[in-house]
Formats: sequence, C-alpha cells, structure tokens
Amino acid sequence: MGNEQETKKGVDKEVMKALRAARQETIRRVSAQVKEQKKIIASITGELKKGPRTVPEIADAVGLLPREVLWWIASLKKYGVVLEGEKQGAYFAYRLAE
Amino acid sequence: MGTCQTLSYDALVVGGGIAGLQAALDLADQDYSVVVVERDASIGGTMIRLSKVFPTLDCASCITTPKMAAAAHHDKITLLTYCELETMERDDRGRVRAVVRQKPRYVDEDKCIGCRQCEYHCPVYVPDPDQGNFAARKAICIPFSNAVPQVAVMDPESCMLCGTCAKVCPTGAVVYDQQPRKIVIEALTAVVATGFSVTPLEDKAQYGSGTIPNVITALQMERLLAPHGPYNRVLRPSDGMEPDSIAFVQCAGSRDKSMGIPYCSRICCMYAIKQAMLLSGALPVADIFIYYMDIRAFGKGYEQFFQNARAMGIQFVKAKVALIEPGEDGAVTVRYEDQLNGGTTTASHDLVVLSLGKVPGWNPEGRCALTVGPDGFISGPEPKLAPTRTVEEGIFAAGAAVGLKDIVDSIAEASAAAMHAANYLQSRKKALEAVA
Amino acid sequence: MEDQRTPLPDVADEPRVGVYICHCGGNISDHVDVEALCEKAEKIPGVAVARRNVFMCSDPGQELIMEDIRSGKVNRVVVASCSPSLHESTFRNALERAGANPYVYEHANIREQVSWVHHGDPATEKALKLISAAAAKARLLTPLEPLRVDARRRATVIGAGIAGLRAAVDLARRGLEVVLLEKTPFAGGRVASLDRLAPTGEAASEAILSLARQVMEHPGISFHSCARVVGFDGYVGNFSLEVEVEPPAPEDAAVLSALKSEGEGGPRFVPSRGAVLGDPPAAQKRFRVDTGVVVLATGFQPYEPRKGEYGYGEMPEVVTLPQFIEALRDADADGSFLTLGGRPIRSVAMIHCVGSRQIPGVHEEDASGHLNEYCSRTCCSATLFAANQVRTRYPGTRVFEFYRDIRAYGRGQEELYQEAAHNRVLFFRFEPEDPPRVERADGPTGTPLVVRVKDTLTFGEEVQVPADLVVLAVGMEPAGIQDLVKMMKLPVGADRFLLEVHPKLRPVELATTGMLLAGTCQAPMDVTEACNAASAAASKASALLAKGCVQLDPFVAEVDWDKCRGTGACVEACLGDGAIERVDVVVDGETVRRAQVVSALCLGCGACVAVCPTGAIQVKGSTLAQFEAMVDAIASDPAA
Amino acid sequence: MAFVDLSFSEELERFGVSTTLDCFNCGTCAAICPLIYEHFPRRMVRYAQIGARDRILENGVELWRCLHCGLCTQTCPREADPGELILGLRRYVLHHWRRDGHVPS
Repeated sequence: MGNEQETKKGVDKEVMKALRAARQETIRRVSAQVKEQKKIIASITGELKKGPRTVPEIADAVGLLPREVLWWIASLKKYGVVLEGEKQGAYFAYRLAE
Repeated sequence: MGTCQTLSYDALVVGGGIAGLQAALDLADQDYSVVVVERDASIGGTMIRLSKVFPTLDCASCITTPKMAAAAHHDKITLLTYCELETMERDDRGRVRAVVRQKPRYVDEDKCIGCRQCEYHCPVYVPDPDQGNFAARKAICIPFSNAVPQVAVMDPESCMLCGTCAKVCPTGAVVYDQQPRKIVIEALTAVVATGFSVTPLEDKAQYGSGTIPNVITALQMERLLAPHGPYNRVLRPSDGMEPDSIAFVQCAGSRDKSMGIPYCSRICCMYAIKQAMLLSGALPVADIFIYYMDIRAFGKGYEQFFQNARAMGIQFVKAKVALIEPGEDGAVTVRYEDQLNGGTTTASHDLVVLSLGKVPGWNPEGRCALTVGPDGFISGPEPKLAPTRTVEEGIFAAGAAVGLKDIVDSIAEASAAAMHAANYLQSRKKALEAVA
Repeated sequence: MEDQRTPLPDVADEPRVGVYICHCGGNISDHVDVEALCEKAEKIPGVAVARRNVFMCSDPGQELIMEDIRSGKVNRVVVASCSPSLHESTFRNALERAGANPYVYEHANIREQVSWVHHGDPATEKALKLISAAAAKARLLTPLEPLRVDARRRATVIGAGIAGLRAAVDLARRGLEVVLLEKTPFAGGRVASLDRLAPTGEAASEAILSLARQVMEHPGISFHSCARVVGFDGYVGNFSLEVEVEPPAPEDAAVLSALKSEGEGGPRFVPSRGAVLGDPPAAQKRFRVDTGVVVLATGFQPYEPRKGEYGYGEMPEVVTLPQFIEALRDADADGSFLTLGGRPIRSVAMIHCVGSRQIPGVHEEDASGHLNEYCSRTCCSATLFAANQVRTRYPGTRVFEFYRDIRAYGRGQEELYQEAAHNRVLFFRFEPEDPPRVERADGPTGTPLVVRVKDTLTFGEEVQVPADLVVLAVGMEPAGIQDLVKMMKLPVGADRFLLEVHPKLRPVELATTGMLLAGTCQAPMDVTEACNAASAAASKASALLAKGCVQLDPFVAEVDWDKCRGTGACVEACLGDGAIERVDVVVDGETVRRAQVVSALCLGCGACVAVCPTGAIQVKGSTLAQFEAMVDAIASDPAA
Repeated sequence: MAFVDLSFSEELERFGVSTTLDCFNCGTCAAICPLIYEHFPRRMVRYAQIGARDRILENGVELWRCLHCGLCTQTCPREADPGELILGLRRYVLHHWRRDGHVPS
C-alpha cells in the first residue's frame, strides 16, 4: 500500500491521539483490568517462587477461587511462564519456568 | 466503511469449514475460480477445533490442516477470512452478487508474518474461546497455532492502545485505525456451507444454566482432549483435579420439545463415544458413563466403534438425566431414572459433559432468499435426488447448513454440491458464450 | 506478490537432507522423545537440518520445509510423521510449491509403525532407525518426472440404481461421455420396490423416473440394460471393459412386451422392477468400452433371514419389511383395517435390527460364517414410515415395534418417530440377548401369532403382543458382486461392503486411481445419501478427466538395456498383466531381444527386480542401491 | 404379564387423556418428580401405554401421591403431559372403584 505517514515502528501520533480520545472508556476499563491481572500474576508467580504448588494450594495462599487460579496457570503455561511439575495425589503441581 | 471493491469469480463458497473447503477444492480442481468467505479469522470451522474424529480416531488436525493448506495454496482459490456475508442475491442477469463486510483485524494482512511477537508482548489477557475459555489469549494474537492464515487479530474491546504491539512488530503490520471494508463479490454460482452452532449452556435450568463449573460442553471437552488444549491434559476446571469419574449427558438439548429442539442432533452419540474412548486412554483408571436414550451409531463403522467402547468398559446407562446439581468439593450430581433397578437414583461425577443441541450456524433471513425448514436449516426443492439444491437457482448448500451431519457426510455432500455447482457453471458459461 | 521464483535447487549438488519430524499433536510426541530425536537426526550423515513441528502437515509446518528448500539449505526431504497413505502427497506438493522436484522426498512412518505400537525408549530408538534409513535413501534420490497419460473423457457407471442414475446424469451434464451399464432390464434398483420415500413421502417411482428421463434425454449417455461386465483391464484414463449383453429372461420379456403395446414415449415405470429406458438387447452380444473412469454403483440386497429366524420361512405370517412395503403399496388405499391376501390384519408387530447389529456369541452366523455387525442405517426410518402409513390409512390396524435403539438420526426422522408415537404405535425395547420370540398363538387372542418380549421399558417384565403379521426390518448387505470384486481387484471391508481409501480424505475413491464409489455398494445409505455419494463420485471423476490427461507417480520399473539379456524372467514374474514386453532391438548391428516396460500398466511391485539375473531392471524411486542404503542405515548403530 | 391392550389408550380418552402414547419412556418425569418414588410417574404412564388395567387399579393409591407441581409436564421432552395423564388415571381409577367396588390393597 505504501502509506507514507506510517513509520516502521507504529502509527502516526495524531491517529493514536484521536483513537485514544474516542476509546477513552475502553482504555480506562482495560487499564484497570490489566492492573488487576498484573497483581494476580505477581501473587501466583510469587507463591510459585517458594516451590511447586498445586492449584488448591495456590488458591489458599493467594485468596483466589481454585478455578480462577487454574485459569491463570493454564494461561501462564501457554505463554511459557509456568511449567507443569509432578503429580501430587489427584493434582498436578506447577512451577516457574527458569 | 472504507473502500468498496468488486471481485469476480466463477464460484462463491460461503463458509470455510470442512464442507466449504471441500466444495471449494472440488470446484478449483475442475479449474473454476473460487472465493471462500469465512466469518472467523481462520478457516477450518468446527473441525479444526476438535481433538480426534470418529470412527477412525484420526486427529482432526491431521485431516483438516492439509485441506486448509491445500485451499490456501490453490491457484484457483481466494480466501477471504474475517468476513461477514451481509447480503447475497441474484442479479437480473442471473449472477450471484454478494456484499461482504471484512471486519478490521487492526493488522495489515499483507505485512503480518505470523511471528506472534505482538501476542507475546501484549499485556492484556482475555478468555480464549478457541480453548473453551479455559485459558487466556491476548488482546492481539494469532487465533490458534494452526490457523490459516497466520495473521494476527486484535480485539479492540480489550485493547488499551498502549502501543506495545506496534513497537514490537518487525514489519509494521499493526494498524490501530483500520476500518471495515466492503467487498462486492460477483460469481456465477454459490455454495452455502455455514455449518452449525451449539445452544448455550445457559438454556437449561435443570442442568445448572452454566453455573456449575464442572459441567462443560462437548466442544470444551474436545479442547481438554486436544493435543494443545488449555491444560495439555484432562483436568476438571473447578480446581485442576484429574477426574476419576466422568459422565456424558446425551440429548441435553436435542430431542427435547421443552427446549424447542425436537430433532436429533445426529452427531452427539458418536462424539460422546469417541470422547469416552479418548478419556479412557488418557485416564485409564477413570470410570466413564454415557447416559443415553438411544445410541445412534448409524454410519459406516460406527456400530463397531460403539461396541468397542462397550468392550473397553465404558458404561452406557439408558436414561435421560433430569437434573444436574453441584455436589460436595466440586462433584456434580446427576439424577435419572434407572429403568431396570429400582427407579430414581443419583450418581456423583467429577466432570459432566453435556451433549447440547445443535442449531444452524447462520440464518439466511434478511440476507438472501434461501428458505429454511421448520428446524431452521436450509431447505431445497429436491431433498432426495439433489439435496444440495436450494430454492435459488445456481445457489447450492452443503454440510450442516442443510441439516446436521457428521464430517464424513458433510464432506461427501460438499463434493456433491460442487458437482451441481460445476454443472450449473458449465451450462451458464455455455449460455453466456452463446449470447456473446 | 511478485513472481520471484528461486531457481531450482541443483540436485546434482552434494545431497543435503532436511529431516522434519512431526509431533502429530501428541500422537507421536507422547511416546517418542521428539526433541532428542531431532538432535540425533541432525547428526545423521548427509542431514543438513532437522526440525520439528506440532503438526508438520499444517500450513506453518509445510512452510518450514518450503523455506529450507527455497533458501537452498536442503535439496532432499524426509518427513517423519504418520502413514504415507495419509500425507505423502501433501508433502510432495509442498516440495513442488517450493520449486523442488516432488520426488526427492522420502517418508518415514513414525506414528503407525512407532508411536502407536511402541512406548518409551524403544519407540524413540526405532523412530531414529526409520529416520536414518529414510535419510540414507533420500541421499540417493534423483528427480523424477511424473507419468502423464492421456485420459478418455468418458465415464462408465456400473449399476443403474438411484446412485448410478444420479452419477450418470451429473457426469453427462459436465460434458463427459457416459456409458451406463445395468444388469437387469430395468433402471432404478432397489428403490423401485419402494412405494414412498421416508421421511418426507415422495413417490419412489417419481424419483426414478425423474432421473431416468434425464438419462434418456441426454445425448451423452448410452444406457445398456441386461449388461454384465465380463472383462476388465487398464488404468486410470484408459480402462477397458468387456461387456456382455443378452436378451432378458422370459418373465422380464413378458413384462417388457406388455409395456410395449402401451405405446412409446419417455421411460415407463414398472412397480417393483423399475424404469424401462428403450428396448432391451435382442441378441447376445459382446462389446468393449474404453473409459477414463469407472463408477461402481452396484447397490445392496436386503438381508434374507435364516429359516426360523423370528419364524421366517416357517410361518407364512412372518414377512420382511421390503415384502411388507410392496404388499402395502398394492393393498387397498384405505379401510378400517389393512387386508392382505383377503386376510384382515388387525395387529402388526415390527421387529427392528434383523440381520443388522449382530453380535458375536449372541447371533448366529450365516452360511458363510459372517455376522452383519454394522447398523443398516435406513431400517429404523423405513419401519417408522411404514408404521405411520398403516396407522393413517387403516385406523383399525394396531402397530407394535420392537427395537434396540431407535436410530432416527437424520433430518425429519426424529419427527417420524414422534409422529409414530402420536399415531399410537406402541414401542418395546429389548436387549440383543433377549430378543422377541414369535410363536403360534394358542390362547384366545384371535390372532395366529403372538410375540413375547422381555421389555426393558416395562422394567424388564415379559409382555405379549397379539399379531396377525410380523414384519422383520431386515438390514442391507452388499449386492452379490464377487465376480467384479475378483476381476477388478476391488478392496472389500470386514463388513463386505466396498472399501474407500479414507472416509474423510478420499471418501468416494477406491485405492486404484480412477475407480469410484457411489451409493450403497460402499455402506448402507438412504436415497439422499446415495445421491450425494453419487454426485461426489461424479465430482471426483470430473476433476480427474477435466484436463484430458492424468498424472501418475513415476514409481515404475525401468530396464537398463546395457545389462538386459532378454531372458524374459521379468515378463514371467510380472504381476501387472502386460506391463513388461519383449521387443527386438538392434545392438551393434545385431538384433537382440530386450525387456521393455509399459509404464502406465506397471504396478511398481518389484517382482521383476527380484528375478532379473543381471540386475538390469529397477523400480524408480526404490532402487536396489537405495534399499541397500536403508538396510545399512538400520543395521548400523545410529547411536554410534 | 398378560397381553398388551392398545384399546386402553383409547378408553382413556374418555377420561381426558390423549397423549398416552406420545411418551418415549425417557424417564425424565420419574427423575424430576420430587416424590422420588421408584418409577413414579413413568410406571403409570407405561402401564397405561400397554393397557395394564389391573396394575393401574392395584397401584391406584400411587396416583394420589402426586402433588401436581407440574415439573414432569414442564420438562417432558415429548410434551406427553404426564401430569395430565396422572389426573386422567385418577378419574379412571375412581370410576372403576365406584363401578367395580375395586379396593386397593
């Protein structure tokens, strides 16, 4: 297409400014959500720094519902932050990737 | 709306699932030019989201991805993904004229090289419907690992415009202000292969309305069984426990007038048996139950598949489950009538899979002049001799769009639709030549 | 994209083999240590690179291979994945797209031959051996040119039932010449015996006549009735059939001449027999049909119950469903109750799954030791449909159905089941170990028969049903085509139906390219499904013949005339019916005999290679040197 | 067990029941019924289907346990209306008790 206004690293500043103005609400909502997500990730990875943990153990420690913890574990595993460890009873333990 | 473009082909295929792809490949192999319009960001339809398929237990990807690749690389096939069909009509010269709205991916399709740097660096985690919502993807991502095309998509509703993706993209492909595009497609014939969708879990109060965490849909179970599923193994979603007892509840939304779906969804018996078999491989000590009314193992090799499942120790209970309730510690209780031993009883399972009802994936009403039957699926004038014909001359339909069908039957019907479309093309081209 | 074709990699270069290992989701990687395998494969002599992917056959997987070819990193390819029958052609195409010769490719099957049968370290070790062998062979592979043979734009359809008619019409409309062969004097097959078609109730005769008219009117179709295939040879694009026609049998001739007096016109329909399309042959005659493809539409036959099975053959009141449908068709249109042969039928008992879903140890084998373990798919709906007809036409006739599972799977079929219940058909469900018993009535029922069953819907209690007539819903068996199976070497499954290559990848094709399947010769199907299968077969045929020539793999024998001494041992050993012939050639002014291969007929089996005393004959793509290299690779310790 | 008698379902029409044979015996009614009483109400539905008059009369008392909560009718996948059938059977049983002096055991 050869849009001259585009630099290699992203979009024109004016465009971004206009978009940010138009999507204020979304940006506020998502930013709050990301802040919350970062906190959760930090608490889960913080717990895992102490050693391998199962989902119920993490849930107990960080005060989240086990199903939320599992969702985060699955997500962090997908992006290479967490690895599956040994099985402990009916549950698998998870650990941090190096 | 951005620019409006008109494209011309011999044939238009609506839907890039297995039926649409097969129809496109059959037409293209006969040297006709074909455009495939797909609503999703990737072609592949329901099949590419499955784990393995009955009755051969081939992995779904092993069958689908080569067909996806073949379509993507065929000289005669153009793929338009992330496109909604707005209208389709026949013009006064008898040609099919379709208006398609290409949704913005916020990524330049020609520039994106599928490196996933945007996805890795995006800070926003959002539930991934392609993983049954059991894990996250990012606000910008490649839809799934074997998606075609390998082009990222951004969800503007989950984007805070932080600019990270644009910064890390090596080819400058991110376009935050991309606009939807209108495309007009002209073709001599069309094949509609819009597939099916599944009734929501919320629809049945007796089954918990979607509030019981360990009651999941069959498509979610497909993801748990799939090689790159959310957990890479079968765990119950409430807490990650490996389940010891798993139950399948058949007709959970089909053959049920109280839910408005009196018809049989045709594929659920077989996929439940298949999932049960895969589970007994993945969890050798687990007890697996299938609650059914009639086992409909009707296709080639299906009855033998069913008998194999019985021989493997999968327990078939002839009963329609009436009530599903949460039990202790994440367990799920099902209530049913044991018809031979003493009547009403309950059983407790770690994980319950619902074979929900299947409904049409697309409704032609207001978009084109196709007719549907009382079941909502596309109907035609010759259901016996030419099941793929529709009331619109030159427009054909195949696969689950014309009534629910398994993969084998969908593929055969797609080829049949391609044959009818090819013959229609042949006669139209002759007529056009005669005029010229 | 601008056309920037990379020049063809020069395969005369030192072989640089790329090894691509597939996880196949977890099918392979759950049992084979793919990561370790990949590292070891990279150290195999001649291997330039080894890579792995979750699904090598996916687009990103194929792209890995293509990128290495384009960049010149590799010039021979080994993919280690599933069976070559599944995806060898997928990867050959990828090579071609990348600008390489598609035949510098070798496939190692580490799924069916490794991960599905071995586990743990032995699995990984075996996978490495297979890959080493494939790589050793790949180093010696040379580019080959595919065989191109002219194809006749003519299709032959065997069988003029509903599927055969459908296929013939489709092929002809596509512009191909069609020869339609039918062994009886009539077109329409088994559908001709039906009255109306479940679930929607169209007239069977109209369905047949509608296609028969198109067959008659299309100048591209030649229809031969009373025709049998008595000889067969050739290959895709150039099959040759020997066909024999003979005048119809006396009873058919009588039917036909009675029709004739009714005057000319379009096709005429004779109930239970089918449509008449023109005159039957007047004399016995043989002729040859040269054809590009063959579509098999040989249909099914109903299961014939054993004598004594539910009283069949012993009690005249026990009939099969096809017999009942014909009787119903010919009975008075309505009445307070059904009357058959002057006998009032107040109660009909219909038994499902007769000759279908048979279980070893429960059911009795037939004379040839077979059990029909499959479901015949169509009988539930046909039975429900017949029951509804009885109930709506003769309100005084009661209908009872005995089933194992009601398989009303298709569109409109569950509705048929509901309608039957609404029409007051009463259902009983039995276990195969406790089937219904049909007995002579000795009580005061007023009916000749009684059916007893342990009914699971009534908590396992035994119930008794009075019956004037018992109808057995018999299943489908493939039509008796043993002669064709033998002559054409058709693959047959354990269920005795013809066997497709793959139910999803190539659902209407037989292993022999150019041989296609339409309808119930493949599996039980209803009319809708048979028509879809027939149209699908026509689509594949059209694609094959569209270009007027077909491309075949070049894996055929090749003779080195410098080494050949004309012994003829190869001709003797050849399994390919005329694939090797001896020709006179002049060498140094002397006429000598030499073997010569007819490529299109060669099966590539290698029987000739084994018997040649001078090693003059080789199969391209599998030469002795290549085999030796593979054996050496397997014999040597790959770990060393 | 005695002979099946399909005329019973016709007889029941006089007692206001027309859906006897619509039921396909899935058992939802029995499992959803808050009484949790063996096979109730499907057992009664089945007896009505096969015309087991004696069984219905013998077990007639069962019919009066029904609370008319309507759950069975509401959840019946075939719209066979088991609730209404129970009411109809009550009318049938009453009729016969009065006429035949049939007293349940």
